[in-house]
Amino acid sequence: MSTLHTVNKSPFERNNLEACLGHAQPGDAILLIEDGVIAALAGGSLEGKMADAAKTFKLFALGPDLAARGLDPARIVAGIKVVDYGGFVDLTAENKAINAWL
Amino acid sequence: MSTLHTVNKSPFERNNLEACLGHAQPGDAILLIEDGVIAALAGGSLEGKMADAAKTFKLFALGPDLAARGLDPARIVAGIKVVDYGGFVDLTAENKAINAWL
Amino acid sequence: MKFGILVNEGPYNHQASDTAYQFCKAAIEKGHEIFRVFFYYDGVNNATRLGEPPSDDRNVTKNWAKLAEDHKVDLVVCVAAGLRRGIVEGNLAPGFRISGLGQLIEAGIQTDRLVTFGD
Amino acid sequence: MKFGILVNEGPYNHQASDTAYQFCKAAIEKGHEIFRVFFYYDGVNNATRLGEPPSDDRNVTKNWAKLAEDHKVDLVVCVAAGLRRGIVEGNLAPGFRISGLGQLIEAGIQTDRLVTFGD
Amino acid sequence: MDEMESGIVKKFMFVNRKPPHGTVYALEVLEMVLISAAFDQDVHLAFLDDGVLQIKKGQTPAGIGVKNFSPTYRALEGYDIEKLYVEAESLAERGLTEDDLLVPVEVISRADMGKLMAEMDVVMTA
Amino acid sequence: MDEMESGIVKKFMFVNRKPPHGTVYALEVLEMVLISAAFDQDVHLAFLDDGVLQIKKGQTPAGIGVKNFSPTYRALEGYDIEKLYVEAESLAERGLTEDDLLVPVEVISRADMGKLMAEMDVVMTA
Repeated sequence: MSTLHTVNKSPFERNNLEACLGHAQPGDAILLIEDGVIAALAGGSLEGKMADAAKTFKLFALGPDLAARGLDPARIVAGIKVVDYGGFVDLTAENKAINAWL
Repeated sequence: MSTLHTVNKSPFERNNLEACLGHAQPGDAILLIEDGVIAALAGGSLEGKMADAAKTFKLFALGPDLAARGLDPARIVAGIKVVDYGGFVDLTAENKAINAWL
Repeated sequence: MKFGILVNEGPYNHQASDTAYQFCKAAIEKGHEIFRVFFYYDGVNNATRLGEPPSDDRNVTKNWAKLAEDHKVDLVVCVAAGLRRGIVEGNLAPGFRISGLGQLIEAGIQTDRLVTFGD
Repeated sequence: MKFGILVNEGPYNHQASDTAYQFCKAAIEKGHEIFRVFFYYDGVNNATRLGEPPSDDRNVTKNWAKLAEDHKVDLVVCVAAGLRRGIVEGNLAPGFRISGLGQLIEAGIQTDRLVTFGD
Repeated sequence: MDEMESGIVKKFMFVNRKPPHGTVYALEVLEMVLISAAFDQDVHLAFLDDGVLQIKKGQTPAGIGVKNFSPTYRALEGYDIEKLYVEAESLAERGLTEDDLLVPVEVISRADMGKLMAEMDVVMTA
Repeated sequence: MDEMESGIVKKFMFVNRKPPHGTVYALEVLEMVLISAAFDQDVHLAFLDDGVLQIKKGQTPAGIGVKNFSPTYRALEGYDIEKLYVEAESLAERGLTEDDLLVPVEVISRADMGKLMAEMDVVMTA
């Protein structure tokens, strides 16, 4: 059974997402929360990296955190699915363990 | 008159040092403190970058922070000078302003 | 499903406590059980009863206290981390209790999922 | 030379307050003046008198209080940031006082150097 | 207040490098900036790295249960705080443009931001 | 304690990615690890990224005014906590080798660390 990884920091500021991508197993779910949703921004320097990651992992971003930061769900990297807190709960239930990349 | 920049986080974890190097002016002083002293480690993947930086800036590392982390002053990148808290104070006095890259 | 929650950071300075709270609310709405919320590191600072945030902002401590009251959620503050930082019985908010780190390990053992919120 | 000091983080969780304290001690030893230490953001948590760290570790709050006593250093806690986080007159440690953010701006104007310690 | 009549005018810069909402820094720096207005100093605000997101349009933090303080940036002009600088490279790296920002700013290069910082007397960062 | 006799044995992993002393996490994770020993669980410690510095030899924090807790890692064996894993790439990036570490560990590749993490029931990070 797969793992849910959470990433709560911007990949521009910290190495959390990088560390997560370096250790998650193919098919694992990665949920971007809090400042982590900045990684979902389309049109920036990380878009290629995120689009690649979407081929190996199931990528999610927390909708309320996108909205808080004024980030339009229509302007995020293709392949990242937006979920709400209920969807976050479902992801924790569907996966065996949760690895928070702090 | 030049600026003293302080960097207190590891360059492996955060972008503080990178941001500092991207904005400091030639001849400015950069002091590595707290977890920032990890940038001074010789023999690792950042040695080339730090050796380059030493050509443009005056680089310092806080000795007590190196000692706390078991980092041998004999094993740090050439061109980085080790100072104690008194040396830190002197650097703030010798420079016009202090820019803490938090 | 039975959840354990670990909150690593204090209120306001980091979003961790807010996200943990929203997660707990959503889990309860979906019929899950929050077995325990454990406050560790600066997370113990969520339990002070002396905080008074501006009236137009949320009150993180009171949010937790209300969740505890409405849904019988066990809010546990680490005694050692609290003592270090000045969170003790004397300033503990209603709804929280102080206990040892064993309560966190127990939550890891007894729950189906442990979810951590931090910096 | 006259120094102003800004401490952005609370005790123990971050080294900021320890480094600021060591800096102040060294500056005073060199004959400089510490005009004011201002505690903002989670830095206000340095001023709780309720903290009791393990006896084999340093007591950050008492370190500051002793510095204030020995060298007449003005330790100011931001009233708004303190209220948000539960640092108020009732749990304020000796040596600290509560005042407004203007005291920080004033320190920036009146001192030769302002040095910030944070996360 | 004495300090408000000191006659000293320094170049202050508030450096914003962190995104809003994930941490309190953006909000509490803003409170600091508003207070600084009372002291008649030469105040500069710099937005770089993830700090550019502090002035992103359309912030709606109701869903995370947090107060929306972003409209306050629009009020800065009323306090005569009008020197807002945004780093061009930081916008581009995040796929943003000046149109995404909720206040009028001067967009400058990283090199020019470095030069501007070098002119300051007091630099406040969080 | 009831919980110590639950009969359930889970795979716990304490993930250490942050350097010591700059923040409290290394110390307070260690306190957590020591308590976990009383619960007869299958405990794993992972040191990766800057976390490898937590078990660097020769730590002398007296000069920064902070307690030296690094000898405690040597005491873990006495609590039957013997599964310590260190990531090879993290050591190399920092110019360190296994000789720099103050306790016996198993050095494994990043790929193997990822696989090991995937086997865990409970992952604790700070």
